[in-house]
Amino acid sequence: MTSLIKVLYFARLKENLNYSTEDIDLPTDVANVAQLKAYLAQRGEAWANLFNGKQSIRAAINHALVDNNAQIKDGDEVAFFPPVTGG
Amino acid sequence: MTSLIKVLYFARLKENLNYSTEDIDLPTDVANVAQLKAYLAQRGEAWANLFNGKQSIRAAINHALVDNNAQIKDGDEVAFFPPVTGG
Amino acid sequence: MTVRVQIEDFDAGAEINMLRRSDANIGAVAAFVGQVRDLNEGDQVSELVLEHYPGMTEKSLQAIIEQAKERWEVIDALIVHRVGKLKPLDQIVLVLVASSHRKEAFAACEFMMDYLKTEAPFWKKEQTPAGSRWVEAKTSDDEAKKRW
Amino acid sequence: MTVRVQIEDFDAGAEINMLRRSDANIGAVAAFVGQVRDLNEGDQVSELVLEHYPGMTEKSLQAIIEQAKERWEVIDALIVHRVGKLKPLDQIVLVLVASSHRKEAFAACEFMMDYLKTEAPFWKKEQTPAGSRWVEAKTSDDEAKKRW
Repeated sequence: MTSLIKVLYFARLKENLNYSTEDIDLPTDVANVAQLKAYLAQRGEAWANLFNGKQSIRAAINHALVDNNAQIKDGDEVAFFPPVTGG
Repeated sequence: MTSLIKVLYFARLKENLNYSTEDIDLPTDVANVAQLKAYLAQRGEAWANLFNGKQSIRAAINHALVDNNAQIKDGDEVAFFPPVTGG
Repeated sequence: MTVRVQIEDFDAGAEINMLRRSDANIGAVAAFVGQVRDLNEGDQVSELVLEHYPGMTEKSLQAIIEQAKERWEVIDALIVHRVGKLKPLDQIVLVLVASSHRKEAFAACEFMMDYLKTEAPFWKKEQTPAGSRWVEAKTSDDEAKKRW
Repeated sequence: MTVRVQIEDFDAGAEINMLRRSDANIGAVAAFVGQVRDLNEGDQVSELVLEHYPGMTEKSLQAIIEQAKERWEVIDALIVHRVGKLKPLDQIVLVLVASSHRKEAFAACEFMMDYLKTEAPFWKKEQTPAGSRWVEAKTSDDEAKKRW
């Protein structure tokens, strides 16, 4: 069984990765946000710098803020971004 | 020595007394707000009802809120009114 | 820092724009608009007459702004209060505070309203189906002031 | 209860009037207007670009209004937030809360701003003499949120 998800990047992440959105066919051992971050960190230096856990990165699943333990399921829209600075 | 002061009444007081302003030549034994209230209370029933101490009456001297101990001097503008209800 | 006591209505939007555009160090404007409700103490209100103490009123409002400036970083502030005859949905009072940051603006604006409610010499008389009556001061307003 | 995310400027005065006139049980409107300052972290700011997460932004602002409604007696509320390019003195955000009484209006309005600052997916990039940079989130904003 594969999980196809959509991943979005915003603000500093979008710039550093030069990526704003992508579809990812998740490996079976990637089931939550922490595991997805570790998976992305393996893609190279820019990715490792952002997803190695040292930077404060927020995650949302289907438009709701979530923490590292949140489960990811097929069809989800997952977003990564820095702490927000609106208002 | 006489003290000539101006006395103003507002809102419910003005209506009940049918008086908005008057000049009073103070007796020598009236030197503070409490004494002025007692002096006014002697004028009749409407006055007694307002100044007998049972009603909440605020006082100001020269546009500043004061308490019963505030001294009154020649030329002062003294005002009596109910608790304020603006805003 | 301006106070105005007037019979005429005011334009809250124009006042906000005038205040905020005067200084690019302003990041936050907190505003309060009070309006006449059609119900008070369970009775229908058709009209309100606001009496005040000319001379003392202006000084009292200025003193309230001065106190707020001593406690918070207020770049500019405005109080406009109406007097005379008002009807439900009419605006009564406008309080504006401009500051660099929102926390200061909110605190100073609420402080000014709480003080205005208990210190500024205004009195409301309202017209209800049973006749006209003077509005009673609320103990909740005294309590709101004590917080500061 | 409305939220709007838009490039265009807004008219705070018109929004206040629309909100307050809708219900004669409204006695208090608390408003907050945020504007772009020409200085941040000690540097001159000439321009700001506001990015957001379309779809999530609107839901997040709606959720903030819903939380305020659960905690205070909110008769109506509005959030307008701008995105795109802004300059000093431009308006960024408008938050309005209408209630019967001022205490509820003030609390809900400040609550909504504190939550917006820490939960709504907006990001500011500012142009300074040294180049452009992403604005860093403030710990003071996290602390402001924790009060509630």
